[in-house]
Amino acid sequence: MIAGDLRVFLTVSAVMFCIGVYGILSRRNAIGVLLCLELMANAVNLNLVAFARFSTGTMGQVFTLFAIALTVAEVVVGMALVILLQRTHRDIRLDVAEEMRG
Amino acid sequence: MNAVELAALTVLAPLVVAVFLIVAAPVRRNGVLAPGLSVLGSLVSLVGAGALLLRQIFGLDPDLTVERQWLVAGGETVARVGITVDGTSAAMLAVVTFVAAMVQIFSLGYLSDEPEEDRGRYFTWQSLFLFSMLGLVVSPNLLQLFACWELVGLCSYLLIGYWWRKPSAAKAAVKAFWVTKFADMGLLIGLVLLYYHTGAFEWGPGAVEQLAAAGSDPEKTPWVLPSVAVAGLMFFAVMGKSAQFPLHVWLPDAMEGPTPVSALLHAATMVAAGVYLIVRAWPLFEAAPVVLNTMAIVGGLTALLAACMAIIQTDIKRVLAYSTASQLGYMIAALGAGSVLGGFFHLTTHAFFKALLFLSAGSVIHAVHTNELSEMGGLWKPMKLTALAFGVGAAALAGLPLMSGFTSKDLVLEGLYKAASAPQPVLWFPFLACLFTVGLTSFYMSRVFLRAFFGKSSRRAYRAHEGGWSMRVPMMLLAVPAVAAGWPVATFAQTTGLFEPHIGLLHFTPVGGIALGFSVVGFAVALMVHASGGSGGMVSALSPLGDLIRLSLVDRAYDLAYRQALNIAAGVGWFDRYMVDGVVNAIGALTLLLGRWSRHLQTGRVGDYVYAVVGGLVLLAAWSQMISWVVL
Amino acid sequence: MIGTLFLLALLSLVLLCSVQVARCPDLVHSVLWLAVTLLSTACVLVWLAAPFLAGIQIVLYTGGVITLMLFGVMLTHRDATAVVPNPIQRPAVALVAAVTLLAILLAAIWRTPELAPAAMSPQHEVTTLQIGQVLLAEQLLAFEVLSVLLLAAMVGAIVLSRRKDP
Amino acid sequence: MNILLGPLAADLVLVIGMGSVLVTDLILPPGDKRLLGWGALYTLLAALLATFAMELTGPAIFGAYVGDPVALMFKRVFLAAGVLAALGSLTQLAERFERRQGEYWVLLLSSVLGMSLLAGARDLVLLVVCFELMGVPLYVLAAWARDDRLAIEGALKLFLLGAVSSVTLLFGISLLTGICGSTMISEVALYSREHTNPALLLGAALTLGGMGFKLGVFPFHMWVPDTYQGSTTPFVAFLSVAPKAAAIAALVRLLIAGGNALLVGVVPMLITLAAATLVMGNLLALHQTQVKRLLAYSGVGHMGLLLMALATGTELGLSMLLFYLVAYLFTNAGAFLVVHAVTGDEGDDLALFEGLYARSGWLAMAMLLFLLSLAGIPFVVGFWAKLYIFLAAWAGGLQWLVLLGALLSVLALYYYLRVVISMFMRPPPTPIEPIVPDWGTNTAIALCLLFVVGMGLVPGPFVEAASNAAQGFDGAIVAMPRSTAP
Repeated sequence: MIAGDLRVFLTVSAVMFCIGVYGILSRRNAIGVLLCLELMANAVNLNLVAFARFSTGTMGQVFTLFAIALTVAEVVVGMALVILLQRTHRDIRLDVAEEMRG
Repeated sequence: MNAVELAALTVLAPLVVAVFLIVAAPVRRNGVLAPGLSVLGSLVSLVGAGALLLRQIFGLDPDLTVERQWLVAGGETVARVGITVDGTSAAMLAVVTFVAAMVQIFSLGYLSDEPEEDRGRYFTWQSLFLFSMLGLVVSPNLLQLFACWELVGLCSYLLIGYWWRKPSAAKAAVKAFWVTKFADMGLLIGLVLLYYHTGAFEWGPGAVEQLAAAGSDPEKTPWVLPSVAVAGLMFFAVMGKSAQFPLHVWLPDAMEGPTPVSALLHAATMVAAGVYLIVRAWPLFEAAPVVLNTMAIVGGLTALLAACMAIIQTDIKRVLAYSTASQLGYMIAALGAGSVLGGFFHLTTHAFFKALLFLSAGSVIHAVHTNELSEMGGLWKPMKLTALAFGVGAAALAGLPLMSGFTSKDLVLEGLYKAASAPQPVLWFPFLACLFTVGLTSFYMSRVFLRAFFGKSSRRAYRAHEGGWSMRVPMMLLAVPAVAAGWPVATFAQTTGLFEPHIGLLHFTPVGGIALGFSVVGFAVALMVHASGGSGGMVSALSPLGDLIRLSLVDRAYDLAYRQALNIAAGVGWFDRYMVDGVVNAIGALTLLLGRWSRHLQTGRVGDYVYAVVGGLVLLAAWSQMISWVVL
Repeated sequence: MIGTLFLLALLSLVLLCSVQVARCPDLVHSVLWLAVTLLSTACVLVWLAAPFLAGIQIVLYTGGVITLMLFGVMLTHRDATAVVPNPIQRPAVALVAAVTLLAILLAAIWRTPELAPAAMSPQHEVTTLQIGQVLLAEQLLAFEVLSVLLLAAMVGAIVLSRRKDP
Repeated sequence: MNILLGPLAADLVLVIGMGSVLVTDLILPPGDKRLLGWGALYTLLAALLATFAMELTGPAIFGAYVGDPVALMFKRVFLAAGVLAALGSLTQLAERFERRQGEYWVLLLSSVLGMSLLAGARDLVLLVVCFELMGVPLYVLAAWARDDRLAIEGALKLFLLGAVSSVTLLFGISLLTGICGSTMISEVALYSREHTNPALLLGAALTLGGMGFKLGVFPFHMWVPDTYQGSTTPFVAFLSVAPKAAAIAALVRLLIAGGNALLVGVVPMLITLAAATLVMGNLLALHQTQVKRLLAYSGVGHMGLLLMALATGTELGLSMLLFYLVAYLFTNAGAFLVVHAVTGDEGDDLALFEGLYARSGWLAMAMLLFLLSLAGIPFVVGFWAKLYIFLAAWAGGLQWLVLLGALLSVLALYYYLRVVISMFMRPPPTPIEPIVPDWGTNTAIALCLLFVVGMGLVPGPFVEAASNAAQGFDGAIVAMPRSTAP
């Protein structure tokens, strides 16, 4: 019965999403934050596919495909920025970047 | 040229000058060309306005409104722009252009020591200021009026802050802009409300009917009637612009600007805009008796309190500033009592004599380089012309017979008296307050006059001398209407279409008689105070009168009344300085503090930013669930 | 029955690995835990009748992204010893925020009576052919835009990370 | 359907131009890269021209896209913002980033392309992809001054918050599509009209949050001042206008299309966000001593007004929103371009503006007019824009928001006047060095000024255009029950 219930998958996805949220809030290393963002994106994919299984069908799976590609594009640019951060600040802990405030 | 072309010429001439000066920087930086052009522009306006007024007086032109579509949305006209020519606007145009032209000519001499570039800037803003006021005067609807209204505020800000090297000037400019802008929001909301209910920005009887209909619509009726809300919000804006208590706080500070600016601001442009708005949009106000009564009371209160504050000032310009607020109180009170003629007529006469007073005060300041009354004295000898001009202005302000102020003040008081005995018992307060203020006015003006021009000569007075022709001529020209503007009151009434029973030159009503009595008493008291403080040419000549008054009983009464009055005035001054002004400043300071505090939210740390975003998401998500609870 | 148990185990694995990603003190370990998470999610995708997506997930995510992450770790920690630190700050506050969000999400999901419009009849397996057809028909425009996006991302990443401009 | 004049004509021009720039960059010798800027500028201009020749169409490309007047209007806003930014960047790029010009233009064009397609997206997949195409190049462009620590910091903040927001957006949209069973916005609207449920509202809330980041509404605005401060100023002129307009376009499509069904649930959230944004944006701007940060926060405040118009959900609200965006485009971009002209690369401290009037009367006057427009003083366009928003919001039943907005606009005067005081009422540093901006920046400022003053004096045609566009909006606007406000 569980296998046939959409809510189970949505719940797992929600939990994974919130683990990701916990991660981006608590991580100080920029790459660590990127990893947790990946986790959140993965939760989105799971969500989309689960919905595809139960309601949206092909369109839902195509959406997932797009979602995966979007995440990859973001991560690529993000990683380039992290490398730049390392170059300018000699560190990739996020709290080194706090010169502008107020 | 027909009337509308003439009016367009009048309004646009200063605009053309202003735009040209803004665009053509080399001309603006030229110390001769820029002022010259500016004065030329205002003179052209003056000629146009004069012609327009004459044609209106002789009934050559019918009342005319020419409008163009300004805004069309979805096939329907939302707003129009145009020119209204009728007696009211023609009279106001003439007053504004005359005063402005005089002020600009006066400025030529007054600012002759300033750097050329600064002068160019000054005259650019002056022209823009004149244009925005003229645009306001000819507005056929509330939207155009509001637009010009805001522009007037902006220009006055720029002019008050002209002497930017003084920090107090910049501060005063910001305060003036801030307070009036705060009040303007009333007009803006009123505008929105008017449009919401009537679908246009007109103020004619049609709009009133629609507002009334909206008020009787059971579905739409809010907690306050639309007609009352619109009029009330508009009055709120008037309170700011026309310096009514407690929004008058910007006016005394605005003295930081050059004196000719004060003359323009206090006589014909900035503060006059508020009163003029009520005259123009009278149908809207007439339909809201509650607002009218409030106006009368606020006006009476302002007249009284401002006069009290004027008594204790030691700065010649601040005395005049408070007297402006006091006289504006008269106008507002008269309008509140339903006497449009009284309010409007007092506006015009006041424009002349107040401009005259400021210009002669400016002439004094230019000669002695101080605003402080205590450092003046004995200026009668070196500056006879200025003294005469100031004397004429003061007499008009105090309402001596044959002076313009007498007639208009009489109309105001009579209007108040009639309304109060109509009977509207509420209006007894403004009537009595205004009546008493007549005495106070006469007292403080005489005091200033005596202290500045008579008595012991100060050190500064020895070196004082009259200014050049550009300063003398405007004073002489302004003195003419300051005396005579009150005479043609019947013509004025006829031209503006504001008839009131029994008006005529020197009609001596009981009310007028009592007022004259107050005025004489005020003068006598001032004389005595002066005599006891020092002696000078004129005072010694009048000393028998002083001796007569100082006789035993009168002396006691005088002492009691004078000391008590002074105490009260000091109390009012304290209240104004520390409570009203304090509240305004406190609100400002509190807001700034909030701003400073909120900056701590922006810590600069990425981690905290992520927290903010996630926090926002959590709140939004929670909010959505609460909504779903309610909706489902 | 066995299938259900297997699914439950799989889902637990996904979540456990996710937790490890978020709290592991060594960055390299975190990356590896993420790889396991992505792989096990791919298995769930197969269960959800999306084998094509599972393949994409393995190739793109586990293959591409994980490699990229490891690259990043190595590029930024060249002098690192065995453990690349991945510190945690204010864990309690973060936990409260995450749990609150989770509570709201779960409340919304479980309070909704019908989560999908049609009668909950599981769809048939989606074939790659169908995906391709949708990609080149309904989502043609989005597909083209996506290619521009990937191009832009590539150009951006190159221009940011190259040491010297040509 | 004539493909050359069809709904995608402008976008085709952009794609072709972008490809050409990319390829030409490889061929051109290093000294001649300046040509690329011209190519990009002409591309943007050509696309802008194309929008005036395009035919309006209903849903096209399998219903994923629509070329309705609203989309056209938004396209023009994005393209105009692109043109202004390009004009402002030309000289800066050639002097400071000589070897990286090609990539800059490719990224700028691709971002504009994303926005331009977003304007007509009727399908959530397309909407999300376009949203990303708009966003990803911005992360890179924000970090364009690669050696500047502040630029990297700003870009990193933009990226991190942006990534969190786009994942949230995706999560929200996955809920929307899943629950409604379709990716078509019209279908989503149709379904949600009959079945409002908690999960659907949650999806809408998360979507709104994701969009709120790009809009820079409180509390998602955190990146705004820092990124503006760090990035190159001509780019900020673009960043401060175009992505916000794009997010508004997406919200308009999502919320107003198809009978306001989603909007009914979202209005209370919109109102809350609008009020919080208005208050916080203005408060935070009060004490700024950096002009870019000051303008950034003032922009945050302005977003509150936009949300207010959106929350009305009426045709009037939509048309006023469009007009406001056009006004905001020229005003804000103009202000930032003046900042660019004045400060160059020396930071953006208010002290640099002291005595600007003496150093360059033209720039001081232009800035004065832009600031007046931002403050909503008459005879420049900002006045009308604000007035219309208030009119629409009052008629839409949001009276208390109007009062709040009016009060805060008084507050806003305070910080705008600080800049005015600096420019006109402070002595310039001696010796007085006149400022002569490069011709591109000058042209862009002149263009902005032309529109700010022109639309201020003759707002009629623009209002007319906006209201016509709102009338032709794809998806009927159905009157919403009043006062769903809390």
